[in-house]
Amino acid sequence: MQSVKTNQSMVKKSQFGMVMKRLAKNKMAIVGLVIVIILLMIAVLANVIIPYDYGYQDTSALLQAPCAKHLLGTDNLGRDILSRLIYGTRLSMKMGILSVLLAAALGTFLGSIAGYYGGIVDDIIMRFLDIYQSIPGLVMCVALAAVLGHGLNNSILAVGITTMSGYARMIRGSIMQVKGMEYIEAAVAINAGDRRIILKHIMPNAISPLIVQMTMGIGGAILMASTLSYIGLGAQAPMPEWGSMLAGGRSYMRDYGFIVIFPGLMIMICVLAFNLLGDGLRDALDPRLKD
Amino acid sequence: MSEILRVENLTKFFDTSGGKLHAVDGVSFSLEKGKTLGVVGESGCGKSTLGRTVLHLLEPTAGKIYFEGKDITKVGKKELHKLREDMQIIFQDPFSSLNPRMTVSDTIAEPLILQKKLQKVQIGQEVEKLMDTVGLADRFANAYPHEMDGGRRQRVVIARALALNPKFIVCDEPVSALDVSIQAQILNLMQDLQEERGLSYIFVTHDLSVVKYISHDIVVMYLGQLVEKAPSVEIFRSPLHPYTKALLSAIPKPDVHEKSKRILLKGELTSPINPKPGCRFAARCLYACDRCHEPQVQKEIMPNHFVACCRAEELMTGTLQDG
Amino acid sequence: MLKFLVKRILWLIPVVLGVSVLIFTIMCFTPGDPARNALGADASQESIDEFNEKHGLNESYLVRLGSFLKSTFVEFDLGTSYINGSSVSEQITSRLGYTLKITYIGILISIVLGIPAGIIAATNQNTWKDSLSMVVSLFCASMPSFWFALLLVMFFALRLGWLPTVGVKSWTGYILPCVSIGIGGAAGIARQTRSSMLEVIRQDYVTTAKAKGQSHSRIIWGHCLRNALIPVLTVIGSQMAVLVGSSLVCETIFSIPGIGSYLVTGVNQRDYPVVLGCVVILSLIFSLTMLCVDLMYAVVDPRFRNILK
Amino acid sequence: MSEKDVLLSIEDLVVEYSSDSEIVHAVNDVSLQISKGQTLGLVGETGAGKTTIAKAIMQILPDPPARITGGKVIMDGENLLDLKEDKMQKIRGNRISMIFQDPMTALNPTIVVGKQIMEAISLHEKVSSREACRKAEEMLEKVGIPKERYSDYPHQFSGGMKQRVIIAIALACNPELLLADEPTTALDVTIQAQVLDMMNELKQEFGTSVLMITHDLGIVAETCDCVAVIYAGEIVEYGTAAEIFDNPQHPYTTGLFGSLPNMAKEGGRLKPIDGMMPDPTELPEGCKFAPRCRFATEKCRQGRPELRSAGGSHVVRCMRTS
Repeated sequence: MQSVKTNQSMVKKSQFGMVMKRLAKNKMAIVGLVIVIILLMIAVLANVIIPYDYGYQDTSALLQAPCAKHLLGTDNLGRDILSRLIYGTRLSMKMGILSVLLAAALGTFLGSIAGYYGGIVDDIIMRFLDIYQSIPGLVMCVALAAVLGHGLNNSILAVGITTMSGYARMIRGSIMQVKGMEYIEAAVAINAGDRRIILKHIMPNAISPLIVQMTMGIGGAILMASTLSYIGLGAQAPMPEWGSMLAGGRSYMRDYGFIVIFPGLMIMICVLAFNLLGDGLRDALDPRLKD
Repeated sequence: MSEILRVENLTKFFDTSGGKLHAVDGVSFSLEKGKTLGVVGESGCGKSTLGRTVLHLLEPTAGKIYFEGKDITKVGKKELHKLREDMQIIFQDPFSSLNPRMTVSDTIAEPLILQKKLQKVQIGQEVEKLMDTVGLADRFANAYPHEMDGGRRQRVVIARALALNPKFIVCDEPVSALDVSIQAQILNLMQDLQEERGLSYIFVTHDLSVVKYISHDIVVMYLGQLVEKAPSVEIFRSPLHPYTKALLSAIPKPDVHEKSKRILLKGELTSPINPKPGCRFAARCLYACDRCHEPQVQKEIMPNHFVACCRAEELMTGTLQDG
Repeated sequence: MLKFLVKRILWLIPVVLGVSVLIFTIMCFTPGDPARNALGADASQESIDEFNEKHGLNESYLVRLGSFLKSTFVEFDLGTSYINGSSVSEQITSRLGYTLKITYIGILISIVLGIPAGIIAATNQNTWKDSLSMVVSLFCASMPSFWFALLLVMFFALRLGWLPTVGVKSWTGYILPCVSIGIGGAAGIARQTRSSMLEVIRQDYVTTAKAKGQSHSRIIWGHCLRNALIPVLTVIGSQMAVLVGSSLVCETIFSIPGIGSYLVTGVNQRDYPVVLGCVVILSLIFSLTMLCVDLMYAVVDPRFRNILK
Repeated sequence: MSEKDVLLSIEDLVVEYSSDSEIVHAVNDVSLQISKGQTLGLVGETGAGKTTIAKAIMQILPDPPARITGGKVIMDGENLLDLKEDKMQKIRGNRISMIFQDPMTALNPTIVVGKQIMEAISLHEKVSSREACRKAEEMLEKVGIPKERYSDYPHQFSGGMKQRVIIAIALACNPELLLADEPTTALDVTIQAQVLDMMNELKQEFGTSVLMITHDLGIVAETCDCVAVIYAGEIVEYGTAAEIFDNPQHPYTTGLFGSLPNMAKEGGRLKPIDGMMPDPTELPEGCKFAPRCRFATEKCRQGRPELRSAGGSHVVRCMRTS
């Protein structure tokens, strides 16, 4: 139980301020946050900071090992790997964030209906989710990609629709848990209507687990999207998507290892950063933790 | 004395996988204005369900509820809306009865905002006044629930219940989660509020010493059935129902010299799902006979002292004929 | 127990049916013309009509769904591929063995590595062992399995030459693929085992055991492990889904003739019956594994068993 | 109390919990003695350090946050705090055992009840497992549970029955001292009466001395021979039950009695202690109760009052001479 400092008064602290203060205590989360911010900046400023255009083919320097001119070397068509990685950050971030937003929107919609109204509606939706989730994630994603076709936007759609069920189940669970709380009964007792209860009482408390899952979800989405590109279903040839860069570099792996190492490393760092940030947020957003 | 609330044959069943759960089964009582009715019983006896059903937080399965003489059993949305301003509820667990994401002042202001009668500034003043009446220092206005201890949190819950200036409050075990010294402060606060505002309470608890102190009349419940109702002094001096006797004898008295002789019940609570007709205490009662298996009727053996036990008179007069 | 088994298997049927209907519906209602893909962009109109006729693509959705379900679940015939006309069911049955081997060895590796790592981390918390195993498992969890596979191939197969880079002629061919998909699973299981062990160590009954005079190690292995395994089973279930997915990619990397690679080629060629068949079979594999996980629940958690009695 | 029949004595025990930034002073220089066959009641409110003292005796305090920074726990002339872990394990459950507050979570849900009792027996007594099993069944009967339920799982028992199993586990090896940490708080009053009665019978039968930790003065009056009142980690008053109940000296003890609803005369108002429990990370100087005490003087706020005698074995830590 939080022991209250009896004397000083309580200044109005915004929720965001408190969460940030708690997050700052967790070193690993800060590392994650810093990397995420750097990645976002790279994604936004991609055009400005890349040394060469991602499609420019320097025919004089095919498959060149990392050197002064090309810091991370060039691929089989002489394109500068560093620039392609930087531009790839923009693609991956776009894919990750948009697909998570889509999944969260669909999931929240389905989950809140099932969670709030319960009864038969809840059963039907839950059975649908059971069936939906009995298809392994990547298998569903690949099937969707086949149907929707290749390309970046289609893989965003595919990943979004595939991961929707996790959010739906999570939102339904947290709504049901919050609905059982006595402060919801108290809200009904002071004449709060359904809309007010959902917006003011249920959502703010059901949101924090959603934020955590979305943060972790971005990492997962990037992983899935790059897998799609790797097997040739995501972004197509000229686009410097990390997955397709890996696929491209595979046949030159024997002698030019560096082509394969850096894109994979970028994916890992990106996913790692979001996982660290997600873990940190989970503890920071838990209202019962001491400040 | 004008009667603020009367309940006749109130029944509430829950459908469970195993069958029908008889949470509240044919309970009738009335409550005078400005008085406190204590509802006491062990866990699973349906006392919380009773409190919530009276307030329409749970829809009654059968029976009638009269509030200030008006039948409010079947009530439309608008009328219920108006009713909710006169009837409020206080919960047991200070942790889960406050929205962790709202500050104290927002929580207390919420009912006033919903009422849409006062402007923002007036609401602010009203909140300050309410915090003052429940003894909360102003510096807690911006505090979040997890930053306060149980006693202060319960004061916020009481302030929220008082915001709409209700006439009647159901208190569902309001002090059970608190320490003895804090409990005494809250009980005094509730008594002062009753005197100042003429509030009437239904006070639900499993703590017999608390119920004796605060209530004018007491209702004892067992597995959804009302077994005895009487003025609080009367019940403690001469309990008539065998269960009430056992319950009172089980309280450990803080008195070293007078070691109480205990009536020890045998066995455990029977299941409330699809119970057999008649008295549900028969399985554990020392005086059970076959007459106990018919439905029991609430009889007024002594003035204002009702008992639902066919052998109550015999017990009282000590003329026990066997079964 | 038997009642539970029967109930759980009966529940499997609507799930697999539901999966087939779901996938079939998605396949039907999407843009893109399978005929033009199969016969090439410049194919003549009649050949396209004749193709549609042959594969019954013109009938209404319900009729096609009915015939698909009948053929799949009654005659166990998953139809023929649009591209080379080969029977899908034969292909799948011949490839089933490879996929099963990879996924089950993979899940075995993740369990064998994951659970001990989690326990070691939990039992000596806040020591270097704990932070090391958690950092390693965090890295493995964030690493894309196909990249890890490439690194393994580059290092073990190309650089050191110990293992074959491609194909599964001998058992050695299975090592790299299974390790590459197993490690990711191990990371997830290790983190869950650690957190549920820490949760259990804080429980009251552990203090009761200590108050009995029980030794620390006997408490960990006797009391804690069994209770901590219950939530871990759920994670094994979800890791299995990830594993079946990543076996898809791993089969393309190591060109293992499993259902995964067959699905990928089917997807690339927009060969719908192949895609349909593969998805249904992979979901079946996954659901059967989940059935085993549920059985494990009943073995480990008596409360679960009690609900069934 | 002559030296010979003292079973266990705690001398100047100090226990602290260190959370990341603050130090919580849970137990401050507590000295207590428990004689053979005697039941000592330890009364105080939440956060007063009652459970910490019991866990310190048993050495089962969670080590990272909690630290015993001073004092001794003497049993048979030996300081338990100096014992190594394996020797302490021989004492736990055999010579000193403990029962906990919440029966719902105190039993391992995945092991049958009988086996959990048998485990305690076979740990300390060199008997065959069949013999241990028979003894476990006998213990079950003693606490009022039919021995046929030996192989039922904890979730098949009600709260009251679970607490009986826990008591069976604790008394399986006939310990000399039983530490009961609010054993019946989580139970209904009729079940509590049954459990308390059973504990009293077994106490007589085994001649076990008991440290009864509770916040309910009613239970203290019914089960305890001597009483120690604890506030903010300090013993503020100690004496026989009669001395404490008949003329409580310390303002906190009188305040506790004043807050009890069933002690209030008809229609009388409660006289609660105003203010809140002190913040354990910033304990006030001098007497810890001074901020909430009606009689507090400047002297109380400076020096820490000593335990002074108030007649017989009745001692009180208060400077105010009545």
